[in-house]
Amino acid sequence: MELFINILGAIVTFLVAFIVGMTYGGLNRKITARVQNRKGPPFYQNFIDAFKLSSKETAIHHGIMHYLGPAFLMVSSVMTLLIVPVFTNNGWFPNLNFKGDLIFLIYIMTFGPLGMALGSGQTGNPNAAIGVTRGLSQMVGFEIPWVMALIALMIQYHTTSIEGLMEAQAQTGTWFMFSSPFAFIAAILAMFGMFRYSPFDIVSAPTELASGPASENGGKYLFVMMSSGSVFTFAKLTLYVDLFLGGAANLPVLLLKTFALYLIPILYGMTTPRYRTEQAIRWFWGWPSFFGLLAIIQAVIL
Amino acid sequence: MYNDKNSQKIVDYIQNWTRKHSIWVLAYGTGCGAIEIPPTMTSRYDSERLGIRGAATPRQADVLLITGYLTVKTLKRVIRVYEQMQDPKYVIGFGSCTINGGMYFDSYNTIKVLDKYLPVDVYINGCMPRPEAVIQGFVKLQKRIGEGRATGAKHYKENLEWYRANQKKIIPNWVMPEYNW
Amino acid sequence: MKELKDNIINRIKANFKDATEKNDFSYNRLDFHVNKETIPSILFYLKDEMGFIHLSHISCVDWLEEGEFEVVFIVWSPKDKIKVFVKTRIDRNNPVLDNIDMIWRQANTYERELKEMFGVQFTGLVAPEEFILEDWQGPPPFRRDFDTAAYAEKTFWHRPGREDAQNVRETISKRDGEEIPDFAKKYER
Amino acid sequence: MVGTPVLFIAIPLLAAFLIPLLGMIWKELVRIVPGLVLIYLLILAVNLLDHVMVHGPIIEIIAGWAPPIGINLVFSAFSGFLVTIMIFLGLLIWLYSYRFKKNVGYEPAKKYFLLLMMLITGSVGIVLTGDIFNMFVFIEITGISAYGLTAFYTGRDSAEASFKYLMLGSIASTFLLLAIMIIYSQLGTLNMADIANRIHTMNPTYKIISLIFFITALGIEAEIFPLNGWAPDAYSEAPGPVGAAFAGIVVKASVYAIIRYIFTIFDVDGAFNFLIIIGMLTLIIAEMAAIRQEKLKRMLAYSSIGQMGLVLVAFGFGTEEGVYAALFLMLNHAIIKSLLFFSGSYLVYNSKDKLIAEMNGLGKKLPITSFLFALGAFAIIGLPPFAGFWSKLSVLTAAADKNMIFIMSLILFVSLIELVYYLRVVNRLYNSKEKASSIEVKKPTANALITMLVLGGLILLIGFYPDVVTGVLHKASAALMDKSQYIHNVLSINQ
Amino acid sequence: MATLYLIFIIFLGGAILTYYAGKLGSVLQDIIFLATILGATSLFYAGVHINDFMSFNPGGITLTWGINYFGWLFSLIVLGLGSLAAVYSVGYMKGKKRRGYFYFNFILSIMAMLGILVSQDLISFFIFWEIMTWSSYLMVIYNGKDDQKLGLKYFIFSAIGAYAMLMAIVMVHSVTNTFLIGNMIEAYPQMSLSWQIWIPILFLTAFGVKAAMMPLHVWAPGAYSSSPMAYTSVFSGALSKMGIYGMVIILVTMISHLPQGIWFRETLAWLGGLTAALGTLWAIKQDDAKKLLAYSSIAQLGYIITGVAIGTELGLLAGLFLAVMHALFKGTLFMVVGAIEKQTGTTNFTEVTGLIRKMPWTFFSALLAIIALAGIPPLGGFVGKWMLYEALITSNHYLLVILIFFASTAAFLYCYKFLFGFFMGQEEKEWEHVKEAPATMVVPMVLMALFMAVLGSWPGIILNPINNGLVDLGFVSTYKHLWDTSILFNSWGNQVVLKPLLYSVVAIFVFFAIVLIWKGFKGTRYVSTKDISSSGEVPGENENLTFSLGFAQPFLRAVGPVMKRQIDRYYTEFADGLESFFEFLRRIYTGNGQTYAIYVFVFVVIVLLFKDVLF
Repeated sequence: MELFINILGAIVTFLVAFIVGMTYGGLNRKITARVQNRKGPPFYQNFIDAFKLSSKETAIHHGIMHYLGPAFLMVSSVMTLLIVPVFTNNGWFPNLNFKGDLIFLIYIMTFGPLGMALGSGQTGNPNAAIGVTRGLSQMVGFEIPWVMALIALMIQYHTTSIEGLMEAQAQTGTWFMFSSPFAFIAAILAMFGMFRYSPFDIVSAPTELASGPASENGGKYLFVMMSSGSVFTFAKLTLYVDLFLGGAANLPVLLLKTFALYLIPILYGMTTPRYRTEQAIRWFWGWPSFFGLLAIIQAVIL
Repeated sequence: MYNDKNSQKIVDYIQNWTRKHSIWVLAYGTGCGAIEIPPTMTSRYDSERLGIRGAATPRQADVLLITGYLTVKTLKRVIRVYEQMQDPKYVIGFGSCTINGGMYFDSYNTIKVLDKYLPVDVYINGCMPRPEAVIQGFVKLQKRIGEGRATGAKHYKENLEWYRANQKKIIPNWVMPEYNW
Repeated sequence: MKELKDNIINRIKANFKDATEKNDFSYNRLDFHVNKETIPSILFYLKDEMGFIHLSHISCVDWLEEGEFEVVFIVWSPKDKIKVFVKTRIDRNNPVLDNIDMIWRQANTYERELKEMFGVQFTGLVAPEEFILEDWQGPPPFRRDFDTAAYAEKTFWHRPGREDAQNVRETISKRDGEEIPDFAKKYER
Repeated sequence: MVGTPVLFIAIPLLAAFLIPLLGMIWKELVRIVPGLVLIYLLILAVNLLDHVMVHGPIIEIIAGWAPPIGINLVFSAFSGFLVTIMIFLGLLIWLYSYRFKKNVGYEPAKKYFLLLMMLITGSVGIVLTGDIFNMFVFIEITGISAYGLTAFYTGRDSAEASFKYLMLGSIASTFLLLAIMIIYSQLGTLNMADIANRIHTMNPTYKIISLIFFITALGIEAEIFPLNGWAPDAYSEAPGPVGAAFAGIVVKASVYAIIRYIFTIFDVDGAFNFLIIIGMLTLIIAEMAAIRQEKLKRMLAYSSIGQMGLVLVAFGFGTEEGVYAALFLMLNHAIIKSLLFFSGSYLVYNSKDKLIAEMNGLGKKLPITSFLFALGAFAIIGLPPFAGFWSKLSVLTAAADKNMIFIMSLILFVSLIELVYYLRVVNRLYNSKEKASSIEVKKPTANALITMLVLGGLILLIGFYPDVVTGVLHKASAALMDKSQYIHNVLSINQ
Repeated sequence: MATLYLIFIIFLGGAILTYYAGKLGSVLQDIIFLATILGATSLFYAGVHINDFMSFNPGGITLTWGINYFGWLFSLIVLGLGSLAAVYSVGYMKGKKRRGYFYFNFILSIMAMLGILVSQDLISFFIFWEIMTWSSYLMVIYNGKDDQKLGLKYFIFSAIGAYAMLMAIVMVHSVTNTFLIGNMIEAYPQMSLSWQIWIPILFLTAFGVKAAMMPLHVWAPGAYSSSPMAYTSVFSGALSKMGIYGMVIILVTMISHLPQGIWFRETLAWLGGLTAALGTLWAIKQDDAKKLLAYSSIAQLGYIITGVAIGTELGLLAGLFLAVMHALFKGTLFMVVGAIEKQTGTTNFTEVTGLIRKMPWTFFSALLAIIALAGIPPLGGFVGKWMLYEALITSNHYLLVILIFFASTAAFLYCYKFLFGFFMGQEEKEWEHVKEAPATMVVPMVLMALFMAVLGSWPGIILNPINNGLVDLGFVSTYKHLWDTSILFNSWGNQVVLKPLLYSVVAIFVFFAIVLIWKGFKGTRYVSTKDISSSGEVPGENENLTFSLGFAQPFLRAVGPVMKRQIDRYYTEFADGLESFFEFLRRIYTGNGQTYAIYVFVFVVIVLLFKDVLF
């Protein structure tokens, strides 16, 4: 029975994440349009796109890995969602969050992109492989400040589990955003790379690489990738909220906090032109890593 | 339930509605027409408000937008791109060159009538058509999609031999992979 | 500039007996007319000895009436800021010329274009594939005796409704009452 | 008892002089006789050694005069062990060069076997004798036959090498004679035991000067740096088996002489440290010189010099473990270096200019020879489970027991150099990228092959089961260390 | 206990028999080879009891043989991987030259490694160590070509290590007067401080060479890539672990008693971290699969060294678990490369592409091995990585953990390059004829791949023996009972419950795979890799659409300054300098007799002058 409830909770979480993620994507497009002095698409445009893609026919595939690539991607995002506690009191969605910890999370987050990369690789499209290597290179870049921030939190509160960190946050009463500001800054800067919005979108540069890893994926493949991306967005934002913004007790607060966080990379991206890969990597190893280092020093001192 | 006619209608309606409001355009920028696409997409005319956005590869695209004259050499590529697109797919001919050759009416290597070679759903005339006209063309296409009348691809599939004969007439050295989508 | 030009003219004429110069164009342009056998040596000389290290273009003019092609090599000296047109006439029925892409690699491109568009044969030209005209089976289309309208009529579909535009000059003259100039009448198709 | 030690000197000497005469009877006798003699001597040596192990040393008095007046031969566990090695090696060299005649003709072969027998006589005499002047005589015999053997190929280079050897050898004789004169003038005796008994009464200055002269003189023969200028040339110009004879017989005898002087006769403690110093110098310089050699035989010569340096270092520790290690090293050196010289001379034979660089791909043409060379190289580097490992281990153990960390690390560093140059050759042998060679392959003859296989087998045997020799070595080293017992044994013979 | 003798006799006899059986027939050779390895393996596990020792005295030295729990753990790697690689070798060597040579050295290597594990005294340890060295050296020069002197380099570095070890051994002997390892460990605390420091340094040098630790690793890329792949899987998988084996013994039994041991640990841990990072960077740069895997091995050994060096229980467990995992996945990967080399004749990424449909089983094992290598859940590699990170974090190595993290993230690049280079990308016409490798090669790979998958959720299978081994070494295990389950713990009390996670991953994957397959499976058909959206262009026969050259170039540009200079070059320059110095010294021997005579007199004069000092 408990298992059944768990599974049910997982499904509900997934649906919520899907809807919220899709909406955020639409809002992103809307906000971008408004910033560019356009009317922009409606906020539900992403839903339309997704359903259209799902109803598009798919007549060809390039082999088994290409076929299953999006499934790998989905595993990664759904697992991330399952491990991140959605609400602080755990009442609604009792997921798997007590079964994993941050290191597991970091690794499961890379599972999907790599599986997808194999799928793209099998298509034989050189653009796909080039995009993948760019993405992986960029990942090496942003993982450094991201891990630094996480480690700073871990060593300060002597736990590697997300729950443990959230409890510590609840006990101190201060959000880590304020008590560990450097870690927060480093993590946020790393998040720019994680979302691959504007300055770091060379991975799928549409005009240069023909959308990179996804260049051979249309129809249902793209639909699954898109949903996975939405779920992943939500999961990552929730993780940030849990770690730095004191978590959220109910859905409105969660939405508020996640959306506030979501605005940061979007707004940064709108004002910044695209970096080349090595520029992006060096950017991440510059100030973000410096803040990460400060965070670790702060954690060691405290 | 799937075979139920009414529900099929509803499904079709929803599908057509989403297709109508989400048009991903693969702009095949031949000739001078390509210059009209940026203003159509960007702030002033903002086609994205209608759900029209660019797609990078034929696999993801819904609409093949042919912006201007097509030489024989380019036609070969365009046919290839069109056949790589996934159903449902539409073609928009753009500018008078695609309609009757335009100013290239007596050119030795430019096709004059696009719809003999590809199933054009909507023509936008003008030399060049301004972005307003382009958007109107898109709206027209949306309307046809919504009504389920944009069946160019189906027509192409059904009359493949005729199209193929026309194509092969001017492309004697036909080395392309056979029809696939 | 004049001294420079004179110097060039003198040196060229001293070395190539068949070269005739023409020097009434813009201030930095010089024309030489040579026999077709002299082309590689004069270009080589210009490149190596005179500093004309840049090949701007190779062009061709179809002198239909005289039964000749005039092939024009345009070279440019960045040091002296002078461009030299080296012209030669070849028989229209047997348009053969020496290949010069060992002097300038980029000449290969121009020669391929001339080969496709005018049918000028360059001996020893290595061209891996068609350059612009894929699967072209008709006569070289830039020759003036090639009737492009007739070819298009024969090859492509035409949408009816633009018969009035069949001959632009006639239409214009009919509409505006202007007379067709003589040079245009001369080549009436 | 089967025989007496004097036979070791008498029989080969006799054989040496009889060889030309026998040759007149039947030409084949020239090469058969030495073999028979050596086989007999080997049986004798092994028997005597077996006897000595149990019953203590045999002292043989020559011409009826008892020591200290007369000349005596001492066949102790130590000297007997060395004699056995030498005879065994002599036998192998004979076997290896049995078909020599075929290549060089009758006359040279006759000379060769004659000189070889004399060489063995002299060397065995050096080891066995108990009298320093007698030792001088034997050293001269050895030297003269060695000069002859060096010049064997009668070319310009070999003559030059031989002349160098001769020159330094005569300097050595002079110094040796001087040293003997000093001793005799001071103590009035030439018997080793007697000298050892009375050496403490000698004037220290004279004592040390005579010791220095001894070391200089014998050092020339024992290839001590910087006295070993003759060695590389002589080794590389002499025939392959002669190189083995130098390394295995002559030098061993000379080292024996040095050790006898330092351990038994003189009571100078500083001499041990001096041994270590010059031994290390010899080792290091020789190995460094070896690494850049282009000719295989020269390389082997330098390697041989280095090994002797290591032997001296091991002796210089002055402890029983040190002596044990040194003896083990000498044994291994005799076996392994002979194998290297034997197989190496076939490799050289198959390369046009005797250069290492020309030996590419010989491993395929001469599989067994190359394999044995590689085996020898691995063994001399000290790789387990081959023979060389145990001696290297015992040297290092002896050094560690004396807390000589620096010496240990130097030895190991030098071993590394040794490894580099040996492996370069082995690598080349098995490198299939061969240059076009016009020389047709000369396969080793059956007797040479048997010789090399015996040596290879010995290397493996000692490597896998060192117990075959360790007992003898322990006895021998104990015999050397026990100075008073030696004196007592010799001097009490007339009672 | 005579079983051990029997095992070694089987090995030796088998080696020699196999060498000569080639003349009678290759099948017989294969049978003898397999019978030797498999027979000895089964005999070892059937007849040898743990902690049962025997002694004998050759050459007056007491030698003791027997196996303890720690050695038994490594025997799993050696014999397990050895047996599988032996089965693989039969397929790999089919139709190749010098099979006898290969089998002989293969058996000797396995024997030597087993010998190292059963040696309880330093002499037999050293002997087996050296047998292992030269048998692997002979494998490195198996091709008969050593133009770049890779074998020589390997041997010289091994010799440096071996001599360092020999020195340490005799130093120990001069204190204890025996060669027994147990006595050494007992006597260690009583030694003088300088010896307490020097002996571990010397030992760690020896083990560091075999474990390809940072400044001593330069032999590894060449040696790993030039020996036959069937052997390299053992070479990299098992033989390098002997270095780890020795290192753990030294670290646990010696350095933990040393007050200054913290410096050892830190230095080693950082060296391991640097090894991991730089090895990874160089691996990314390689275009040849063998070289890539060789550098990757170096990097992975770096993780292992870091894990065992930090010395907490979690660290040791992580290091040893990673060691087992490394044996598994690197063994598999080298086998994969061997299979590809066998089927296509090349291992260069720029030449071979698109083999996934030709060699599906090889791809399957490569995929699992790469996932394990990258440390991605739910395979076994993740367990090791997790424990390593947690160990580093809980033992306050904050910067080190970031270095390790950097290395393992950058490793994704070469992981992807490996899979993409061989199996993905364009299916070239040149490789149309390629078939799947024979069963003897595929079965070992797939078995190992599946075992890795099992270890991902039930790591207790390996963690328990590791714990037993550590207890046997005298390590105080604090939470032994917990390793029986599939839950990972760190010392802060955090945990990862593996089984539910595995089930979730599998369930989600299967669900979405079904969704993808069900939705429009009917209409979907396979199209070739030439049929891609290349701007409408139809790729011709000879058109190269393969992306394999300059892979990950942007990343390499970003880290460019680090990789400007290879450590090799320093060694080469040092050696060249040394040689020219020797060349200079060699001139002492001028070849002039007069000079030599002068030397003699100078010698006499000098000695006479300094006779009071010298004597």
